[in-house]
Amino acid sequence: MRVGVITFPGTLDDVDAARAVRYAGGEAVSLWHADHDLKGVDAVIVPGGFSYGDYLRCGAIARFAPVMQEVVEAANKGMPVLGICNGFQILCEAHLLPGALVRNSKLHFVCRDQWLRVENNETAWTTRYDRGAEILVPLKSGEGGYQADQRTLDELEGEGRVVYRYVGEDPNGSRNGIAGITSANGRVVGLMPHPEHAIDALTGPTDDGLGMFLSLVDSVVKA
Amino acid sequence: MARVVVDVMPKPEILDPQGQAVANALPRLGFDGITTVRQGKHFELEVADDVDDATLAKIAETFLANPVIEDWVVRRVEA
Amino acid sequence: MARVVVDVMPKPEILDPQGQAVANALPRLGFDGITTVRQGKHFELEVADDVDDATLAKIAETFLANPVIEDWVVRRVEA
Amino acid sequence: MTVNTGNTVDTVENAEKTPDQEQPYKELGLKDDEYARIKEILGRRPTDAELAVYSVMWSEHCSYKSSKVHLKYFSDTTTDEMRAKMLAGIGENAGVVDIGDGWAVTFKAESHNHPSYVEPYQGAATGVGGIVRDILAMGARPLAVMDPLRFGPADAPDTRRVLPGIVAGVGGYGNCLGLPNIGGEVVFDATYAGNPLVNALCVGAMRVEDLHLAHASGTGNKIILFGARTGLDGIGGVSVLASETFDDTAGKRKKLPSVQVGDPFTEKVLIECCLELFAERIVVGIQDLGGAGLACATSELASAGDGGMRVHLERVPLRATGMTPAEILSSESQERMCAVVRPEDLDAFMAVCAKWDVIATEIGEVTEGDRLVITWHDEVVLDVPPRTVAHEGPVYHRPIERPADQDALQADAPDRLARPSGDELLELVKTMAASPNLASKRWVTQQYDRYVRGGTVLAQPSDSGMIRIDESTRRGVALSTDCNGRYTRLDPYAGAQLALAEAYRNVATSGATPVAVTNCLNFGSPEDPAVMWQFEQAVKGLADGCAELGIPVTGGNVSFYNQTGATAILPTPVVGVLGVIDDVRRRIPTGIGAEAGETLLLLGE
Ligand SMILES: Nc1ncnc2c1ncn2[C@@H]1O[C@H](COP(=O)(O)OP(=O)(O)O)[C@@H](O)[C@H]1O
Repeated sequence: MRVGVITFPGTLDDVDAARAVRYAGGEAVSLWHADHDLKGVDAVIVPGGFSYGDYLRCGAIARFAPVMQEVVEAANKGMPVLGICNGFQILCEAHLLPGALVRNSKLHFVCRDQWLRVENNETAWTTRYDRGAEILVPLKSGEGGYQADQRTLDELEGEGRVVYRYVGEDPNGSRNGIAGITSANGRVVGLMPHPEHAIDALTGPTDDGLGMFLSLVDSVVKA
Repeated sequence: MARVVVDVMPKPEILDPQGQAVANALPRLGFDGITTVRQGKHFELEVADDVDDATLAKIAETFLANPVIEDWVVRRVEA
Repeated sequence: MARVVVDVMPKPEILDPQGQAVANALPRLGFDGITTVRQGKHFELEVADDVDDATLAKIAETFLANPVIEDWVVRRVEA
Repeated sequence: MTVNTGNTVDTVENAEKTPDQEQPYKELGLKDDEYARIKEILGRRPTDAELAVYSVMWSEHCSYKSSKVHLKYFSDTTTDEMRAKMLAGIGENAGVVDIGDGWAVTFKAESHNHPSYVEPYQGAATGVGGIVRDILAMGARPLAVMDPLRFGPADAPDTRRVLPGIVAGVGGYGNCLGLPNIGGEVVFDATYAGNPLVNALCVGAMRVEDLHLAHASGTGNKIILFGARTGLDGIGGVSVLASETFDDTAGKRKKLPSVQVGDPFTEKVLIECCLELFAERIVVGIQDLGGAGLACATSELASAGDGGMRVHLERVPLRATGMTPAEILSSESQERMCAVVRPEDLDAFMAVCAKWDVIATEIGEVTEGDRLVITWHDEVVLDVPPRTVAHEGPVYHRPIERPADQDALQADAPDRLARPSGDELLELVKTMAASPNLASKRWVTQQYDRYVRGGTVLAQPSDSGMIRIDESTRRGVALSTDCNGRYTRLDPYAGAQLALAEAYRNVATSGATPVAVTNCLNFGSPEDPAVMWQFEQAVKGLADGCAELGIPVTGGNVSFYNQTGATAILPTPVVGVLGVIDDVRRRIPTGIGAEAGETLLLLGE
C-alpha cells in the first residue's frame, strides 16, 4: 500500500501526512511538484501548507505543477486522492472537486480544535467512521470558507457528496457548514480541517483523524 | 511594451467578507453614505507588444481569476 | 448614487511578493512576454451623491490604503 | 548635504584625493569622535560606502555600544560547570546547547519593536523572519516560534491600530513558514502606548555534528549570496548619501522607505534549500542577512575567518534600478543568506539552489591577507580591516544613576492599601478576571498555527510550550518566556530574577529540566542614567539568578530607545528558559480538574 504525498514549494504538512500514512500501516512515498511521475503509488495525498505562498489565490499556482497533471489523470481513472486544507484548495482549483474556498468570514486565520460530523462514510477515505459520528480534529486556515453556486450546492447535497460538516459555532462562513466534499465516484475527497494532525493524542487533540488513513488502507486492500 | 490592467472581483452572488468588513467599518469611522463595498484584486502587467488580446483574456480567465467565484475585466492602458 | 473605484497598489520601491509570484508562474504556464506584474487591491464603492471628493480621498488614505507601503487612486465611474 | 555628483561613485582613490570633502556622518548617527576614529583606522576619510557600513555597524543596535560593558557580566558569572553543555554562546548568531542523544538545540529571542509600531503587520512579520534566519544560520532546522508582546492600554485607539496588525503579522509569517507557535505573552500597560514591544523567539534543532558557525575561511573559497533580490528596503538612514541630483529614469528618487516587506514563502523555500545544503555538507560558513544587510554579513564573516575577503558588489541581484554601493551594502531586504563554499562544491551548491528556485550568486571570494575589499565594477569602494567594523566599534560607559523616585516607589508598599471586605473581594476578583492582562488570550493565540509538523506536545494554554525533537526517542524541549515589567520597575534586580524564576518554574512544572537561558532586554534610552541603572541592575539580577540556578545565558538581544518622548517603557527584560525532557509522553499539562478526586498541593511558602 503505497501512498504518495506531494511537496510543492511552500507545502508544510507533508511530514504530517506521511506520518499519518505510516501510523495507518501504509508506506508514504514523497512526490515532488516538478516531476511528471506518481512513482506507481496506489493513492495520493495533497497536503496542507501555503503552496507558492498562497499568493494570487490559494492553490491557484500549484494547480499547474507538472505532478498535478498526473494526479488529475489518475483521479479520473479512479485513484483515491485526498486534499487537506491547501490540498483541498488545490483540488478545487484543478476542478477535481467543485466550488472554491474563500477568506474566512471573520477575516482572521483560525487555529482551533473543531468538531465535525461525518455525513458520508462511503468514500475511499471515510469507511472507518459511522455515519453521523462526530470527530474532533484541528482546523487551521485563513481561507476556509466553502463557496459554490446554488446548483452545485444542491447537487452536492442531493447526491450525498458532503463528507464532513462543521458542528457548533461556524468557524469560517462555509455554505451549508461544509467542511469537506467528495467527487461523484467517492474517490476524491477534500476537506479544510486536518485529520493528519489528529492521529495521536500526544500531539493532537485526539486520534480521530486516523480513521481516514485506515479507511484508505482498507479500500485499497479490498480493491 | 504595453501596460495591461486586470481587475478581478468576487461575483455578486458570492459572499465578500472583506468588502463587507470595510462597509461595516466606515460608519464607525465617521464616514456615512457608503452603501456597498466590494473588494477585489487589481493587477498591473507590463507586456511585450506581441502579446495579443486573446492571450491576455486567457491569462485572466485561466489564471488571474477563478471563474467559479470571480468576474474579471482586462484593459490596455496608456503606458 | 455614484460608483467609485479605488485602486490600491504596493509602492514601486516596496517588495510585492504576490505580483512576483504571478510573474514567475506565467512562463511556467506557457505565457511568455509578461515582464512585470504588480498586484494590488480594487475596491468598488456605492456612495450617496452627497459624499464629496475630499471625503473619498480621506477614506482611501486613512482606511483603504496603508500610506506607509501603498499608493492609491480614487476615481468616480459611470454607474 | 551631497557627496556624489551625478552618477559617479565615491571610490577609495577618490577619497584619498579629496581628504577634506564634507561628509554627512552626523545625519548617519555618528558622533564627532566616532567619525574621527574611522578616519584614523583608514588613514583617510571614508568613502560613501565605508561611511554607510561603519555607521550601521556602529549603531547601538548592531554594536551594543552602551550595553557591552554590562553584558560582559553574563560571561563573568558563567562557570565552567554551567558552560559544560553549551556548544555556542554569546557572540554567535544564537546559543546552542547539547541536549543529549547527539542532539543540539539552538534558541534566541530578538526584538522588532520600532518597525512594528511604524507598520505593525510587516514589522512583526519581518521580526519573525529575522529570528528564524538566525536559527537557520546555526545549521539547525527551525522548529517553533514564540512571541512575547507588549501593548498600550487595551482600549487605547492606537492599540486598536497596532495590536491586530502585529498579531496578524506574527501569525501570517510564522504560519506560512510552518513553524508552530508554542507560546508567548500579551501584556498591556500605558508605557507601551507609543512603543509596543514585539519580541520573537525561535528554537531549532540539529545533530551536534551539523553545527555551523559564521566564518569565512580558506583562501579561494567563494562567497555566495542567495535568496531574495536586494532592494531599497530599510535604507532610509543611508539615503542622505544619495545624490540630490541623482536621476532615476522616473525622475528624482522619492524618499526611501524604511519599511521592509516580508515574503514568508521565499523564506520557507530558503529554509528547505539551506537544510539540503547542510545535509550535503557543502557549506563552510554561513550568515543570515538581517539588520545592516550585506554590510553586516560580509564584515562578520570576514572578521570571524582567517583571511580577507573580496566582494564584487555589482554582481548582487537587485530589485531596484540605480542603487549605489552604499545602498546595496546597507539594504535590509529580507530573506537573504550569505554562504562560504569551497570552489569544488560550487556546482553542487548551485544545483540545490536551482532545485528550490532560489537565486544564488557568487559575489566574491576569501582572500589572503586581512582586509575586506569591496569593488564596484572593478573600482574599490571599500577597503577596511573587517574587525574594526564588526567587533571593534565604540564602547560607552554611560552614566548610571539610581532614579530619584525609586525610594518613594519602593516605600509605597501594598500594606498601605486598605484590605477589601468580603463583598469588595468578590468585585475585585471579577475586575481582575476581566482585566485585559488576565483575560483569555485566545483572540491572539487562535490566529497562530500550533499543530503544523506534528511535534507540538504543549502550547497554549500551557505555562510552557513543548516540542518533540526526536520522533523515535521522544526526546523534546520545553520553553517559556516571562517578564513582569511592573516588578522590574519597582526593583530591576529582583524583577529580572522574578522573570527568570517564573520562566524556570513554568518549564520545570511541564516536566522538563531547565538547561539554558536567553533574553530580550527592552529598555528606554541608554542616554538616560536612570534607564542605564535599570539596565545594569537587571543584567546583574539575571546573571546572578542564573548562577544560582546553575544554567547559562547562551544569548540574547538588547533593545534600547523604547520610549515616547521622555517617558521610558517599563523596564522589560524578557527571559526565555529552555528545558529538556527525555520523553515527551511524561509532560505535565497545565491545569487542574482533569479527573475528579485530584489532590491539590501548595509547594513553597
Ligand atoms: N502572544 C502570544 N503568542 C502565543 N501564545 C501566547 C501569547 N500570549 C499568550 N500566549 C499563551 O496563552 C496561554 C495563556 O497566556 P496567559 O493568559 O498570559 O497565561 P499566563 O499568565 O499563565 O502566562 C499561555 O500558554 C501562553 O503561552
